[in-house]
Amino acid sequence: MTSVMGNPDATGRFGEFGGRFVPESLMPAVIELDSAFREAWSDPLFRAEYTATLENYAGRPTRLYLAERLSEYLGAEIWLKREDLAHTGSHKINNVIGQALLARRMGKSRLIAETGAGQHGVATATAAALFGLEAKVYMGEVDVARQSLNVFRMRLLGAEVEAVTSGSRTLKDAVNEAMRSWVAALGDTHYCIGSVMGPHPYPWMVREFQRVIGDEARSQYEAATGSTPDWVVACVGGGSNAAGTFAGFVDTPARLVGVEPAGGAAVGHGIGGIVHGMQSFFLQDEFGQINEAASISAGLDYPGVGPEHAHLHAIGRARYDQVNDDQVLEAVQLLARTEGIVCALESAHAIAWLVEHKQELLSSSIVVTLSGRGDKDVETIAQRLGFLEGEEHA
Amino acid sequence: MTSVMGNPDATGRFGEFGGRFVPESLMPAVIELDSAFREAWSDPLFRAEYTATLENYAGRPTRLYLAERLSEYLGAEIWLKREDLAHTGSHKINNVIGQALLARRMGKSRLIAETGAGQHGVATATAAALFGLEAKVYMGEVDVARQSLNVFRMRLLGAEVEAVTSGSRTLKDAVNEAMRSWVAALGDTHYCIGSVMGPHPYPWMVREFQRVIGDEARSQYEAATGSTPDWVVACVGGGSNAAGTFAGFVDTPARLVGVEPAGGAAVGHGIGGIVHGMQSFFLQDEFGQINEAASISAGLDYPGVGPEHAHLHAIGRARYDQVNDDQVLEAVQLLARTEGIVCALESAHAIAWLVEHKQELLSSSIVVTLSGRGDKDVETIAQRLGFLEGEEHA
Amino acid sequence: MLEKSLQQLRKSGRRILVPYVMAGSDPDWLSLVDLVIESGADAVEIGIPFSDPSMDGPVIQRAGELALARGVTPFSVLSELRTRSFSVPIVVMTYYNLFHHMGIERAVTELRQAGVDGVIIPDLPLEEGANWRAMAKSQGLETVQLVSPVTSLERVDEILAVAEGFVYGVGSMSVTGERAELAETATAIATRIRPRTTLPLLIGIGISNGDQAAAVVEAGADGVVVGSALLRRVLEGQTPSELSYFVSEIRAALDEA
Amino acid sequence: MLEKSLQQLRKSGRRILVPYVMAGSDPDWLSLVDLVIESGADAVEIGIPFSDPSMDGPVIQRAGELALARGVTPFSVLSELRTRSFSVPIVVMTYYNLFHHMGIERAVTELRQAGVDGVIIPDLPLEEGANWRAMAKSQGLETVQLVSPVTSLERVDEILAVAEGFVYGVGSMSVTGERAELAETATAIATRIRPRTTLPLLIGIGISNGDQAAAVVEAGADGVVVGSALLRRVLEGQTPSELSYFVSEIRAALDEA
Ligand SMILES: Cc1ncc(COP(=O)(O)O)c(C=O)c1O
Ligand SMILES: Cc1ncc(COP(=O)(O)O)c(C=O)c1O
Repeated sequence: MTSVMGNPDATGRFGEFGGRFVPESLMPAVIELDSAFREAWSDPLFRAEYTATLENYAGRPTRLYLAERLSEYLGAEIWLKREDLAHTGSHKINNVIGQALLARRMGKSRLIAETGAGQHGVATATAAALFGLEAKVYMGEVDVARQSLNVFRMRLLGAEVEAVTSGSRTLKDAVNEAMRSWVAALGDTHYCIGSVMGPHPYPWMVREFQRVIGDEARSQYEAATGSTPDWVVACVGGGSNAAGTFAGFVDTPARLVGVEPAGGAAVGHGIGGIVHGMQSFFLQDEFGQINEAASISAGLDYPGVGPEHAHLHAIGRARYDQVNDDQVLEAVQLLARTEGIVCALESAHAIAWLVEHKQELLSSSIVVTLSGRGDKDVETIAQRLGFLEGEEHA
Repeated sequence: MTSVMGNPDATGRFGEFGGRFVPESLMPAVIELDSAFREAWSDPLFRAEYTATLENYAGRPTRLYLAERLSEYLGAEIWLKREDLAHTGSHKINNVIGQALLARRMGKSRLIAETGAGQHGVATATAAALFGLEAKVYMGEVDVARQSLNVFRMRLLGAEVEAVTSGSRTLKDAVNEAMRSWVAALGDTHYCIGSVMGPHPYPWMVREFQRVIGDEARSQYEAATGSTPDWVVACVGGGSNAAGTFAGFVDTPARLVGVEPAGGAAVGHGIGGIVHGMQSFFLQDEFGQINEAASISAGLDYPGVGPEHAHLHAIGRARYDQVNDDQVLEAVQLLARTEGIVCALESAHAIAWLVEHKQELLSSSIVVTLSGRGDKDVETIAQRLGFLEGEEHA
Repeated sequence: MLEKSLQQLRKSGRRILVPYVMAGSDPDWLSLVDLVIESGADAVEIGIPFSDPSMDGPVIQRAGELALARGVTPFSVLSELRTRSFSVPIVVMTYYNLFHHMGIERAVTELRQAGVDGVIIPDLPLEEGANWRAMAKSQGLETVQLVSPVTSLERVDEILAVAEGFVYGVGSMSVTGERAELAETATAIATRIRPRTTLPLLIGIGISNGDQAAAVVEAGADGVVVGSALLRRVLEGQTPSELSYFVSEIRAALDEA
Repeated sequence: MLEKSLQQLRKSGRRILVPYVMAGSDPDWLSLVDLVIESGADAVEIGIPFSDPSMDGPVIQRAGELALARGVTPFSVLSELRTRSFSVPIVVMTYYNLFHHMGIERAVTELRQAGVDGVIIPDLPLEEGANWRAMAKSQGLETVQLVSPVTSLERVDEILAVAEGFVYGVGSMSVTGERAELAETATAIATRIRPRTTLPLLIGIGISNGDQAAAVVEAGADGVVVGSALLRRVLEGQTPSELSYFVSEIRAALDEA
């Protein structure tokens, strides 16, 4: 690796993390993908189509919005990077547009994907529809139930959704199932991983497809203030919105903060391990069995974290903190009531971190990535807050 | 009135339609509002704040997107004006930002609103939160049940939602209830009407706050093609997205088409009447009692239509057609599967019209306003299409 | 005939009581008209139910919904009225769309043929009502104008200039409905309008009992319109004698004021 | 010891049968190991259950889940093995994280002390395995390499260069599981790899019965690994004699091929 958040070497290492721990049956596929991505990413035509699709279709650039009432409340200057306004409602679309274009370039006619909150599944189904590809999405049975809105959206978009009933029936099992099915369909199928995780080149490739968040935010912040922010904050599930954001600021003095859910803090509470094709941090029991993550937000319920985050943590370039479900519910309401933005539970982790660290942040300027909108979560939130009590609910 | 879609005269007439049929108790309020709006709208500072809020906060300009796969399917060039990507998920935010700024300027501390699909209610709750105002939203009990997602969103945003149990318990009754409550709270409350309807100055004011759709689309289309489109199409409930769109193209040769739901076609099946403060077309029985509208889309379930549409129809400048629920369900799926866009049932009326008129439209270029996204409708659609069969549904 | 009759009462020193009855909310509604007349009404306001009564509170809404559910139409109300004559003037209250829908010429004719003396159309303000007023006037139908607590004095005078029958002073910034306490605006508007007109000045909306009625006439009004307070009792199924007692009480309070 | 033993069999002309047993899926699993040895196994592959068996199909997943639910751990499996010795080599199959988590030095030591001769780690490919292989080799633990139907010949040779024990030819582009029909890739990979190595070549994944086993040895393989087909029968609760019959059938088919 040449520099922090530069391109990884051929083995896909970020320091000691990353790599390519896949069965031999998948090895040719990830090697092919690596070279296809390297080639495409250095092809101006590919980049141009990727960028044009994000602009014309997905609504990029998303705004960097100075949240005045929240700023006032926190005594700091809060700039929200509005991925909630991207098509399909989260940053996941950035990555998926990139991978779908790449899949098409590689001659694949079909996408498969795992999904937790359903946002990546919806994004995949969306890109598949847009480019005329087939799509099948694996989703833990538990998540199918708690994110039913997104299940319907995927089906409406023409994707097949398979409820995964093995293991803990959440995101990690959906990843397992997607990998299993990929082996049997390598010829025509691209596995569209939804975060900066999995075997090389995924963590790198997904970060590159998401760096548009950070690159835009950097220049938007600069255009607005002539300077760089003191802090850059994003929630971390697999870590793609955080990685994409950090990539834009890693070479500035900004302090980078990834916010994990207390119930799924792979950096905070995990230890080194090798699962899902990568060496990173994972929640594990004393024997190395992977533990389930458990937080209010399906999209952060992943017991691992992208290997580059493990590295950024190891070298001290980024800080990783946790917030709990109650803080997150408070934060959703705070943002809704001060700024009129109902954000995703995932994104609310970043807001909750601001609230917890109010004293430390006083008078500083902070770019926060609001990774998605909260429509998919409103029912969960309403139930937790008791809004549903005694009400008709169709 | 000076020109088609110009400013109306002091009595708020569009030809024979419009006017200001309100009780004397409300008369000073609508007169005050008229002059406040006139003054604000000609104040560059007000305009600048309105525009800046739409840009920085609501994500404007929304894209004008050439939908290639849909175009291919229809044999015509379809450009979608992507109001679905605006903050809160529909064009309703444009109007509400304008009215909330105006309310603040008038010294009001509270907004009330009626809502059908809930999009205007959510937009109102959003703007209220953003500007630190109180909000109360009236919504027919029937709509509360069928658009529960939006009810939760409004509450999360801090708005009070009142289920209206009088009359048909849908949008028209919510309007009645909002007017009733406004009388009792004129001092501190602005009634934020959600469409180009109600007494003068609302139909004009709301059209002006929505003309940003048409103005943007006009210049985006021109920038992309150097020309103007052959057709401009939008769905019509009260008619605000259509009016805002048409305003940008009324002085071009484009043919303007408003698409009403077959079950709520005030222009198509209504007759002249005077309700909700305005003279226009309404669905009525033989005695002049107002009939309920009944379509699959709550946001178009209004038995009236904005007076300017009645006028555009009367003078032949715009054409108004209808599509039925089945066509709309087909259209939602068509757009989802060809373009990866799950649109609102309201907006799908415009797409359904394209499908029905495919022959007439062959080889022409068409700007279609996609007024909103479909998240709020996914459950309804899934139920109607039988996606829910035999599935767990949390 | 409406104005003349009320002016006579006024000159005779009698306070004016106008109860409101919803046409058709009950098959026997004409008996209720008789009952209120017997109990001391000086004119009766008769509501024709409308699907969207945006200026009415829950009681009058409910009465209207009952009437509509019974199949009552503007024509059915007018033909029932045509079969009867009353010892006091009849004032019809409804929303403008019903007349607009009939066509205003026909509406005025039908109203007159049914023996109606005046109309109250709450959603037809000064600016929009010229055609209607002209047509009505041409057939001797008097159109009552409303003034509200927030109407500027300048505008009050404009309204008074076209007023006929009586002036309807809106007592409360609200829709129709009862109030435990009289709104301050009810006495204030009476005091405010009184010096500006020689027409009978009645206060309505929110007048719920004899004390409140007395208070507004003491403030300068010539009388009151009583709607929801009466209709609520009707909807609750009170007996004719209970209803009569209620109207008589207000009558007495006015007479003593 | 694994390689040497299999090479001897190979030289003696015997086809090699390696059944797969999930450690701890049932309290009596060690009897199952004995049973398959008695029924003709030349080595036994013993699975240590892992929470995320991403290369296994439903049968082996289920067996692993049962074992984990019973509280089985890598250490419990190894200590059970330590109490026993077997007449054939023992090859442990599991995912790399369990060894990584123990630390590779300790893992290798524990495995050796438990009498394990070789390991199959499906998610530890050539590029990532150097440290592990070196450590294992230093203690005489043989690391089996897998080649798949999509591995290029160039890469096959690179893999074969570090291969020990035997070469595991992946018979099917799929996760573990039974197949009604033998995949074409199963015979093709045998034919393809055979000329490139003198190591014993076993085909696994998707070998479900005697006919299929015979077909791959006829195509050039030295034998087969049989996993899901056996484990399904175990999970279904077949009796020892039924299970023995199943293994013996494959043994016979191999011997006759
Ligand atoms: C809105 C949103 N934010 C964040 C995440 C977490 O993913 P990542 O950490 O890869 O950004 C998800 C995952 O579904 C999501 O939907
Ligand atoms: C998405 C969407 N489109 C259209 C409409 C109809 O309103 P209008 O005709 O005023 O644009 C609504 C109303 O709720 C809506 O939510």
